[in-house]
Parts: sequence; C-alpha cells; structure tokens
Amino acid sequence: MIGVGPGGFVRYLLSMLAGPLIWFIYFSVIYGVVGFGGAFGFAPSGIRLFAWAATLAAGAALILLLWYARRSRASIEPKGPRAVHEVAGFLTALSLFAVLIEALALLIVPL
Amino acid sequence: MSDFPNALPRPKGELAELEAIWKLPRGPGVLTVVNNTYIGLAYVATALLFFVLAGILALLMRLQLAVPDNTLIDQGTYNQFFTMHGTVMMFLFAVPVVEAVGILLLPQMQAARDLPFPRLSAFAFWAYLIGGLFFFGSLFFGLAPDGGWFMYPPLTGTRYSPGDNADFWLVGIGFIEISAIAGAIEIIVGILRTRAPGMTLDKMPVFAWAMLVFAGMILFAFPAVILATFLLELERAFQWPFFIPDKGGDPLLWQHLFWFFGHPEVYIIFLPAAGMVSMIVPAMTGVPLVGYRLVVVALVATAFFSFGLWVHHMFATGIPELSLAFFSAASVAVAVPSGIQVFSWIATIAAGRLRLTVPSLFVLGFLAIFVIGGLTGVMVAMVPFDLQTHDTYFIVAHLHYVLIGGMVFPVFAAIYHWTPILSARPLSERLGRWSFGLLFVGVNVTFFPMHIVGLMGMPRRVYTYPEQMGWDWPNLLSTAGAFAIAAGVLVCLVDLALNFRFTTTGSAGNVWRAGTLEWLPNEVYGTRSIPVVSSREPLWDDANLAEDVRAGRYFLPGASTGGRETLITSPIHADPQYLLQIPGPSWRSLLAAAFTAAFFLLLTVKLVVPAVACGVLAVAMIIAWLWQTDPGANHPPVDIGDDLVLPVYVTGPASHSWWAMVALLLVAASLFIALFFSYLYNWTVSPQVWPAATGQRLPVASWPAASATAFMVGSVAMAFSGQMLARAREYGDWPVRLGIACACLALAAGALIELQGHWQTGLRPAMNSYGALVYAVIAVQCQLVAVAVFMGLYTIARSAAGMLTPVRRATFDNTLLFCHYTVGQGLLGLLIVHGFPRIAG
Amino acid sequence: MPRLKIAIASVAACAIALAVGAFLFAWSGLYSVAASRGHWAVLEVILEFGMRSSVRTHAIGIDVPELDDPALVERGAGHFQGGCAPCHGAPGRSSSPIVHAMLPEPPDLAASAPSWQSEELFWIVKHGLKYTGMPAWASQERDDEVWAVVAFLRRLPQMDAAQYWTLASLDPREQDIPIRSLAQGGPVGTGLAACSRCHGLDGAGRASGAFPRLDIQTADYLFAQLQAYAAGARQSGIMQPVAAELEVAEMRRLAEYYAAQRPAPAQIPAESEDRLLAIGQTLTTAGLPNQGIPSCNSCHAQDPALHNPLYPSLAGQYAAYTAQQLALFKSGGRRDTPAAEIMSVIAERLTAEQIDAVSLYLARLRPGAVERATP
Amino acid sequence: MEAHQAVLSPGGSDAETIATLGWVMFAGGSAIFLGVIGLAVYAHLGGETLRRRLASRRLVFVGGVLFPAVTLTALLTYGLILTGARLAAPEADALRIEVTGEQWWWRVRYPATGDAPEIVTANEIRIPIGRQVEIRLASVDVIHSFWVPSLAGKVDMIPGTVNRIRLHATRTGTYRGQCAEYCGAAHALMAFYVVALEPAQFEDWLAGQRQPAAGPLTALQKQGEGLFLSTGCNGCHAIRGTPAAGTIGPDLTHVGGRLSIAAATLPNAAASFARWIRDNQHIKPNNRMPAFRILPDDQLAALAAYLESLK
Repeated sequence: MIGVGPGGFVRYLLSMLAGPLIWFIYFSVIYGVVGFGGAFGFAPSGIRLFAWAATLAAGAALILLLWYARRSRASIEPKGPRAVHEVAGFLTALSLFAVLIEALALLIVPL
Repeated sequence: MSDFPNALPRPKGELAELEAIWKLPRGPGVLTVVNNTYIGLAYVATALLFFVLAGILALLMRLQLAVPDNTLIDQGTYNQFFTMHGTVMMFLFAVPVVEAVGILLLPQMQAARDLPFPRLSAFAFWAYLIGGLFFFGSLFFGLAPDGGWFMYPPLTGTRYSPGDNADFWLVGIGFIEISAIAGAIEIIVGILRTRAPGMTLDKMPVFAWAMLVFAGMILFAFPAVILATFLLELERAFQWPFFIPDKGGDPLLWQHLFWFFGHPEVYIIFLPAAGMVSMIVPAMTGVPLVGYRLVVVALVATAFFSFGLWVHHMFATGIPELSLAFFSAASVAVAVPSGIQVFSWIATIAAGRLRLTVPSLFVLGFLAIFVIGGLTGVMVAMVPFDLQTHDTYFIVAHLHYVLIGGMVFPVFAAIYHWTPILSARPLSERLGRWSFGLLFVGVNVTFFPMHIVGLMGMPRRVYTYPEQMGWDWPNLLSTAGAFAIAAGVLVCLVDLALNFRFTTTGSAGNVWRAGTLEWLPNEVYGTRSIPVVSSREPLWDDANLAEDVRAGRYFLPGASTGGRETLITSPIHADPQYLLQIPGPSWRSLLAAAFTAAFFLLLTVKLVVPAVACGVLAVAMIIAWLWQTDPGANHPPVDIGDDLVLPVYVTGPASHSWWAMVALLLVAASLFIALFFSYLYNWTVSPQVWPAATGQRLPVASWPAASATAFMVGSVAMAFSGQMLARAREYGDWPVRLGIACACLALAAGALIELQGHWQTGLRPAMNSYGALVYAVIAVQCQLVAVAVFMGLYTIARSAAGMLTPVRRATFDNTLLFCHYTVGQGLLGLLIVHGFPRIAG
Repeated sequence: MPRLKIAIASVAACAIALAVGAFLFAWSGLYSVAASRGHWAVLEVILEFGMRSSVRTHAIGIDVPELDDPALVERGAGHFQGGCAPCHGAPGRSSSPIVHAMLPEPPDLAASAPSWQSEELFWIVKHGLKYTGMPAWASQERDDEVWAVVAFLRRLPQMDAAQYWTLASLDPREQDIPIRSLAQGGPVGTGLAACSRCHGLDGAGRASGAFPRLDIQTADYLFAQLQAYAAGARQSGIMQPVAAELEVAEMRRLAEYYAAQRPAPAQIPAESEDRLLAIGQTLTTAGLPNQGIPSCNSCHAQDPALHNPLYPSLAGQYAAYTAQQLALFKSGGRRDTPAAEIMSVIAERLTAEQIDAVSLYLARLRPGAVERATP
Repeated sequence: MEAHQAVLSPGGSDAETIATLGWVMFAGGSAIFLGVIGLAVYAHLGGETLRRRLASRRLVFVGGVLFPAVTLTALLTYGLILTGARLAAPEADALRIEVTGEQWWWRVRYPATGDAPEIVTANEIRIPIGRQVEIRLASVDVIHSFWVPSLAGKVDMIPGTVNRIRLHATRTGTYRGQCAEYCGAAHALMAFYVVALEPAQFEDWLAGQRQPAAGPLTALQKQGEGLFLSTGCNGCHAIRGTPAAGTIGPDLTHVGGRLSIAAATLPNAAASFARWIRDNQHIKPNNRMPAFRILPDDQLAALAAYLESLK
C-alpha cells in the first residue's frame, strides 16, 4: 500500500482526458480562426484551409489515441489502470464523433 | 475477510473519547458546528428555503399571466420578480443544493470522518446563508435587480439602470459564486483524497464521480462569470467601457463570458442529479448499475462538450453562420452522453426488480420529463428552429423540463431516498406518493402548454399580453398547474415536518437494503472504523460489513491523535497515506463569513466606511482562523491497524492543502484566460480604439522589461527562501524571512512598474475599451500580487512565531506555489499587453 | 435560581408601581402646564441637553453645500423677514412682548445661531423642534430653500440693521412697504406687500437670481403658479405660506398686475464661456435628439404667435434661477403639477453642465424676442 | 384585429422552411419519446427473457451511443443545410428597409431611391409579397430583437452593430411582430405589424407615404394642428408638411393611416390618441414621452382629431 504521487495522478488524468482535451483544443482553434480570423486579415479560403487542417490533425490524433488505448487495454496492472484505459478509449471515441460532426458543419456551411 | 486490521474487543473508553471529540457544541456555540452532517443538512435546508421563496415569486408571476391584460403586478415589480426567480433558482438553489448534498453525503459514501476542510464548508455555508438572505431581501425595498438573470448590458449599464438594483446582482452574485468555488475545492480534495482504503477510482460511487466532475466544471466555468461581473461593476462604478460600443466595447462580450459560464451551469446542475439517480436506481432494483464505466464516460464527456455550447444562446445575435454551425454540432455531440445515462438506467431496471417506492417514482418521473426536455433541447440546437423559438415560451418550457425534470425531481428522490440515514424514521410513503403525483401532473400541466404558446408567438419576460392573441387558455392552464406544483412541494414539506427527526445516533438505517457505504451505521463521528473496500457495493458483498465496522474491526476505530482526524488516501488507488488532523468548531470561520458578507453588501449600498471596517474584520478573522491550521508533526506516527503506521503530517505534493492550492490556482488561471479572451475579442470588434489606430503611445520596452525582471526576482527570492528553509538548522530563520520579504517587495514593484508604465503614457481606463482592458489586466494582476504579499507577510509572521520549520512548512509551500503562479501570470500578462499591440497593430 | 426569580419579580413589581404612579399623577392634574412660571432649573438643563444632543446626532451625515452664494443669503433673508422675524426678531427690531411670554422664549438668532453647526441649523429649520413652538419647514422636498435660510443665519450675526433691510426688503427706502405699496398698487391688494418684498414692485426679481423675474410671464401662467403653490402641488416652504393667504380673486389681480409690467431688458451676465453658450444655443433652438432632449423652444416658444400660455417664458430669466429650477425638476423636487410632469422627464436627461449652459444662454435673450434654429 | 403571430402558421418562405423542420422534429421526437418510455415500461413489466436481453451493456451502447449518433447526424445535416442556405447573396431587386429598435418602439425607414425621397414611419412595416425584403436592424439604446414569427426567425438588434434579416412574404396579410429580447421596463409592450400587400397595392401605399401630411380640414383639426405646434409635440415628433420636425419620437406624418399606435399597444382611433397623450405613463409605464395632463379636455379632443386625420 504505497502512495502514488501527483506526477502519477497527472499522468492518469491526462491519459484519461486526452481525447476530450484534443477535442476542446480543436474546437477552440476552429472557433477562434473562424470567429477572429477575419480580424487578423486572413482570407476566407485560408481560414477554411486552416480549419480543415485542424480537423484532420485532431482526427488523426484521436485515431492514434484509440489505437493506443486498444493496445494497452489487454496489458498490465490488475486494478485501476484497466478501467482508466477503457474509460479513456470511450472518451476518445466520443471525441472523435464530436470532431467528425464539426467537420460536417465545415463541409456544409459556407464561410 | 477473515483478518481484520484491528482486533476485538476494543479498549474501554475508546468509543466515549471518539464521541466526546466529535460532539455538537453546546448553547450558542452550536452555531460554530463544522461536522459535515450538520453543515450539510443546514445547507440543504437553506437551499430548499430559497427554492420555496423563488417558487412563490413564480406563483405570483403565474397569477399575473393567468389572464390577458392583467394589472395585478405592475411591470417594474414583475421585471424584478422574473429576474429574482431565475437568479435565486440558479445561484441560490440549484448549485448550492447539489453542493450541499455533496457535503452531506460524500464523506459517508467514502467512509471518511469528515471533509478535509470542515471550517471551509462552514464558511461557504454561512457566507451563502447571510449573503443569500440579504440578496433576496432587496426585493422588499424595491432594490431587487430587474435586468434579467442574464444581466445583458447595455440595459444593465448605468445609463439604462442608474439605481443600485443592478449592483445588488453583480456584487451579491459575485460573492455567492466565490462561496460556490470554495465548496467545489473542498469537494474535489475530499473526493480525491479522503476515500476509504481500496476505493479506487473504478469503485467510486457514481455520485462521487458526478460530484468530482461537477466541482471540476465549477473551477472552469465560474471564473468567467466572476470576471464578467467584475468588468461590468468596473464599468458601472468607474466608467471603464468594456461593453459600451461608442468607446470600443461590445455588449456581446458580456454574452460570451456569461454563457461560457451559463451553459455549463446547466450541466453543473444536472450531472450531480444524474449521479443521484445512478445511486437510487441500483438501490431500488437491487443490482449494480449496468454500464458503470459508460456512465462515467458520459459524465466526463458531458463536462467537456458543455464548454463548446455557449454560443447556443446567441444564435440570433448575428454571429457568422459557420460559427453557429460549430456550436450547433457541439450541441448535438452533448446529447449522446445523456442518452448513455438514460439507457443505463433502463438496462438496470431490466436487470433487477424495481421497487416502486417514492424515490423510484420520482426517478421515473424524472426520466419521462427529462427525455422531453432533452428532445426539445436537440430541437433548439438546430439554428433555424432556434431562431424561431429563442426567447419564447417554448424555451421557458424546454428549460423547465430540463431543470425540473433533470434536477428537481432527482433532488426530491434524493430527499426521500437518503432521509433514513439522517432521520430516526423515514418519510411517509403515502404523503410521498401524493407529493410525487401533484408534482408530476403539475409540472406537465404548467409547462407543456408553454411549448404551444411559445410556438404561437409568445415571447419570454413579458408582464402582460393582449387578449386577441389566443394565448389566454394555455396561460390559464399553466397557472393552474403551477398551483399543483406548489401543492406537491407543500405536501413534501408537511411530510418533512411530520417525519423528519434528525439524529446522529440510531437513524432509521438501511431501509432500502442499498449497497454503498453511506448506509453503514453513521454516528456523529461518521463510521466507527473505516472499512477496506473491494467492490462498488461493499454492503451487498459482505453481509457482516456493517457489524464489523460498528464494532471497530477496521481502520482507525478510535481517535489516535486525541483530536478530530480522517484518513488521507492516494487519489487513484486509495492507499492510506497519512492521518489528517482536522480542526473542530470555531467562531472564527463563522465571523469571517459574516464580516465578508457584510463587506460585500455594505459596498453595494455604498456605505464605504462600514464596508471597509467589515472587510478588515473579515481579514482579521480569516487570519485568526488560518493561524490554527498547519499544526505540524505534533504527534508521532500512529498505528491505525494492520500494522499500518501513518504519519500525521506531510508536506509538499502529497499534502491535501497542496491539492487545494492547485485547484485554487486553476480558478485563477481560468479567470485570466477569460480576461485574455475579452482582450482579444474587443480588439477584433473595435480595432479602431487600439494603439495602432489611435496613435496611443505604448510604454517603451524598458518598462515591461523592468517589470518582468522584478517578477522573476520575486520567484527567485522565493525559491532561495525555500532552499534556506530546508537548511534552517544550519543558517537559522533569517535568510528565509529575508527571502520572502524580498519576494514580496519584488512582486509589488513589478505590478507598480507596470501600472506606472501605462499611466505615464497618458492612457486612462475610462478613455476607451483598450485602456479599460489594459488596466483590467493590471488590476487582476494587482489582486494576485496583493494576496501573494499578504501570504508572504503571513508566512514571515509564522516564522517569527516559530511555527515554520524545515518539517512544518505547509504554509510556506502554499505561499511558494502562489507566488510562482503570480509571477507566471504576470509575465504572460506583460507579454499580451505589450506584445499584442506591437504585433497586431 | 429562586433568588434570580425573586430579583426579576421585584424589578417587575417596581416597574408596574412606577407606571401606575405616573398615570395617577398625570390623571390627578396636579402637574401644571402653565407657561407663566417656566421650568425648574434642573429640568431646563436636562431639556436643553436633550435637545442639543438630539440635534447633534440627527445632523450626522448631512453634507453642507457652499453657503457663500449671495443669492442664497438673499433668498434666506427674504423668507426670514416674513417667516422667522415675527418670533425671533431681526436686527434693529425686537420681537413682540407676546412672543417674550412663550415657553421657551424664541432666541435672538443673531446671538444664538453661532453656537450651532450649519448642518445642525439645517436640521432644526427643516424639521422644527418639538414642544418649543418651532415649526418644521412647510415643504420637506425643498432642502435648497432650507439651506438658503441657513446661509442667511450664518451671515446674520455680522449684520447691522441697514444691511439687513437691504437684504430683506429690496430697498432701504422701502421699509414701510405695506403703506407705500398699497398706495402704488391700488386695487392689487395687500398681497403685493409680500410679493414685492422679494420680486420687487416691477416684478424684476433680483440680479443675483435669488428671486425670479415675474414681469416676463403671462397672467395665466402666474395665476396657475400661485394656485399650485397654495395647494402645495408646487412645493415651496417660502411661496406656499404667502400664496395660501391669498384669495383666488386676489391671486388673479396680482398675476395680472405683474404680467402688465413692462419687461426690463435682459441682464447680460458679465462673463460667460463661449463653449457653454454654444451648448445653450443648441439646446434652446435644436435640442439634442440623440439624448432625447427636445429644444426649449418647442414648448417655451419666443414667437408670440406660438407662445403657449400654459408654459412660462424663459428668455431673460436669471440664469441662477433657471438652473436651480432645472436641478429641482431633475432631482424630483418639482414634479407634482401637470406641467412639471412634462419638464421633469426632460430635465432628467440633462447633465449638470447642460443645465448651466442652457440657463446662461436663456438669461441673455431679450424677453419676447424671437429666436429660431439656425438651419 | 386578425394578425398572425405564430411559428406554425407561416406566411413567408423562411417561416415555412422552419415550420417543416419543426414538424419533422416533432414527429421524430414524439416517436423517440414513446420508444424510450415504452422501453422503460418494458424493462419494468416485460417478460423475463426479453428483460434479460435488455439488461446489458449492449443496450446502453446501442441505445445510448449508436442510435443518437446516427439520428442526430442526420438531423444535424438537415439543420446545417438550412443554416447554410441563409448565406445566399441578396436578390438584386430586394426591397431595402431600415428598422431601429428604441425603448419601446420601432423606427422604420424606407431609404431614398432615385429621386423618391426617404420615408420615415414607425411601428408598422409594409412589404410586397413575392419579393425579397432585406431589413437592416440597428438599436440606439439597449438590445432588442426583431421577430415576426409568421415570416421568419428572429435577429437581435445590438447597439454598435448592424444586423440583417430577410423576409420573403408569400401570402398577403397582417403579421404581428414583437420584441423578443428583454429590453427593460416596457418590453412587453413593444410590438409592431408587418402588412404584406400585392405589389401594386404596395407601390400605391409607398406613393401615398411620400406625400406630406394633408392639411387640417375642420376647425377642430385646425385647432389641433396649432396645439401640436405650440404645446411641444413638435419638439419630439415630425409631421412632414408642417414646421414640426422633431426626431426623438415616432414620425407622425401619416399616423392616422396606421393600424395601431404606441407600438401595437392601442387601436388607431381618436379616443386612443387622447388617452395616450394624457395617460401614456399608465398605458406604457416608463416610456420616454411625458404625460400631457396639462391639456384641458377640449384641447385634447382637438389634438386627437388632428392626429387621427393624418391618413
């Protein structure tokens, strides 16, 4: 019964919340560039390109995470981590869904 | 389990000592009580009082709207009523009541003796009670705010709201939010650090998960609205134009900040209620929750997605369509996690046999009403449909379905469900059924017609309507329904009066045969001993658990250190780490709350001198209160059973106070991010008041350089001081004190240099929105520096009093953390204020 | 415990006995309420002490405005002569023997005023003093008038009779106003004595702006104001007592008398800023539509063809007076007559600077002159 | 007066689209609601085998994740297509109007076109059917929201910003609109009418509005005109063709020809004018016009008669 330090906790927290965090950063980026891009003097086509690039990056990162979660699910310690990996996996999947429907918005609505 | 940590029989007098240590103070001292059960119960009762008061306002409004062209209530009073109804329900009922249930139940669910900061809970409660009563009292003097609970400027600026009414909202609510944040920090540290041994994150009750998510959301959502109220109050009091378009401000900035708080707020209210339901359904069906991990996923995902919805409330403001589309999509994304929870409950009902008790009825009623509210929620997430229904009675119907369905019904279910652990007898099933029936019928009769009248074109917040609109019959029906709701609430109150008999010895007990730890025998000190947990429903898996716990076979069966104490465990695996000595009853936190409340309220009515006097007294009381904390390793490590010897004092990252400080700094960081957003936002809207357009001179680079240097010197001095503290036996205390004093001076110098740098260029905050924002960044930094200096002086005083040693250094560690954060934010602020105008022009 | 109970019971019994005794004493009528004999010395000291303490405590928190304004002193003096001197006397003239027999005797204010702070005097004049015969101010909404009396009282101790009469009755040669004005006023009636003490026989008021000009107004307007004062609808502790004494027919005669006076030309204030005058001109001729302020001329037209007798003429009125009335409209001190309901809505939208500017501008206009908006 | 103010009784193309979306969602929502409730009832009362099948994580996954993900994506696509369609460029022949929200009424401006002068009116907008109308929305004080439910969704009027809304009426008729953003004391009494006319009728109306006010005919009206100019009305109100040129309150040039007065608060009649002039602070408390109780009855009647005659 040895304690786990906060370094460990932060690592756990991040590994669990990585998916939603990526979604949130992604969301802030596309909202920011669409909302404020004009003020910075970006051209509409540039803004769209940027938003698509962000979408692809976020999607790729989330798929990578899903793969990682799946790989490490079977492995290691008996208590705690396994649940964390499972929760993290589901959260990443939901975040991926959220990114995909943002892409839908980007696809359908013109700037 | 065959081997127990502690052997029987327990020594004579152990139990008596435990009882003596935790007992309720006598006489007027009863007000100083800090035990989570007493404070939690008083907290819940106060929240219910505000629920009833705000409900009475709703009834009066329904009377006015019962018939067209009614003259019962004049427009001014009506506008105050709907503003107060919304504000009181949101800020004085919904958030406090779930926080209160958390304070009341969490230690029991985790088999902790109490929360880690009991005086902080008491402080939050008293501040809320006193502040809330005065805030509500403003109604009786015609001083109640009348700008709507959302307080949109320019209507709430001094030009269109010249009286004190709006200030009551800004100051009163700002204050109550601070109390809510205090509670949230308490809950986070409580959940992460005071769980029973073995209660890993995966075995935590769903309610604890929900409260953890709830408290986490408060840390990020509330700072935005605190900043918004701060900015609007600056605008009202000193004409700093953040929201005035003529001077480069923008009324929409307020809406962004307000709804960045306001939309998560709905989930802040809903998630704990959903957590309660996820506890009640398994208890009533007798089987574990189906899809526990999915429900946890749903709670966490909801928390995140809800921060991407705020523009949902601003679809009609003329924001670009693509931005609206992003928020529309996010609104759809957030619906999925709610679906997970609904189906998890249905699956659990299918897995077991649902007993149709009163709590079950309320849960089923919740399910029906909440699903309707969720479906209309998806409808208004569609931008075109929202443009028709926004600010109409359709939304009134939707939000009441969501909030009453999603929050009030679960709270009533919770009242009926958990009363037996606090009361000598459970509530009446017969009265409970009446209450449920009246509420269920009443809610639907009141709010369903509102969907229709909204589609018939009736806007919100109108005190009257003309006869020929055809809105009369749905309104009459709604009024009738409102009285059915009132009757249902009344029946529940009668039930409580007849049957609720509060006790800390010999409660009605586990009447539902539930499986979680709050159903262990609970006394004034919590459970007699702290069990080792190996499943989510320990009471189902170990039939003798209650008896063994009561007999004292598990950890910590007595008061090892001779005072109040609880077990601190690790955040993930819940391994025992140390024994926390927690403070008992005190007048200090109570008086601190009273004087803090008085300070804010007197300031509102512009009685500056008494306000300052109360502020000074409040600070004095807080110092007196803190002075008793950080007791140091005043007791040798103790054996809590099973040869487990735990220290009674730790410092650094393992300490609970370190965790609380980190949580507090997260609050400060989110406030700063919101401020940075405001700065950027107003620039995009009105670049014409920025230096590039006005020719306003920026301070030459040596000013920010000097300021940054001063800040960094502060950080270095604190770090030096920390080194010296570790070696105090060699060098004595003087280098430590000197280091802290230097750090204080450097921080103050850094802030003042920055202030002077801008002042000497001729920039003034009232000039335009640029000036206002620059000085707002400085003002927020000055607040931090002031607190840091205050903490520094306090730490020096502790050192001088011999209360700071290389071992006993928790006070210093907190100050150190705070100072480093202050420096970090200060540097970031300099970078923004001096860098951005140079880059963006 | 029993001892505590006994103690409480004894105290209660004593209290009851005292109350019964006091009642019996009062009922018996043995106490004399005669004013002829004065108070016992001890009682007098206690009463004086109580009164002084009460005034001191109640005056806490009252902010004293600037009291050196000559217009304030003049207005105070005008009221003093009619409202205060009969009991308190005035420089060069002691009060009547009847007043000497009052208990307590009204003090000679030249001697006693210096023993009070300005805020205490204000409180006494506004609220009066119980059991002494000192009345409260007739209108509780007109603090500005009360301050005028205080301003006068501050000056009173240094005043000799001649100075006093200059202030209080316009002209030292008119000390015998009642007789002379009756002769001059002919059928106007005795009321003119009271009017002319402040507004002058020609209705030109006073240059300081302490009293408004009446000569520029129509009879209808003046008559309506007298009626509003008498009924208390237009609030004033100075004008209400005067107006309430007048018969309706007398009001009409006085209104017509003053309306018939030939308006004197406007008195141009010596120095005034061009910037203020420009603001004043804008407000007078065009208003400020963005702030919801219509032009003055839209109601107070100077064009005789458009002049509405319901509204006063403003051209040539003293700036100090116009400004003071606008401030009253703005603060709610003048809003109970139908006309004031209109003006107060507009005055609320004026800033202090705009009030000064428009008052100054209007004061410079020739009464009856036509002033149109410059396109 | 028969006037439409209902989301589901559309008279314009925008409102029609939204009504269709609404009906689709009501149908789908009702089906989902019944499905969920049915499932819950079944979970409680159903047979042992089926209940056992329901009692699994698969139900949670399918019902809670897959089903909403699919249906919501479909719905979102529909909603986004409608949202995107709002961005089409304005039609070349669109009629342009400016509406400004003020506490608590609507200032309406038809800008000058060619040599036809600008028209200013209040609380009533007339538009032709079958032609796009683009309205510039502004505010001079606080936030208001322009909403005519039978024609289109609402758009806020925000000080410091100009928003736009497009109306496209398909049926002639009178549509009532109302401020939908809480704007202070008398927010409840800030309504207006949109009258959709056949194009020819609309042009006639427009031509009529361009004329200055007709002079008074009767002695009573003549007296009323004089009072209008001497009592102070002209300080805030304009009547083209007279010296009255105030811009603080509504333009009254053709006020007698409107459907209502005081932002759809009173019917248009001489008695309403008289009541409003004397008693407006009771009819619409806190509105910016002072109450003229000062006017005697006969003068009030004359003023009201004059205003009513301004067709």
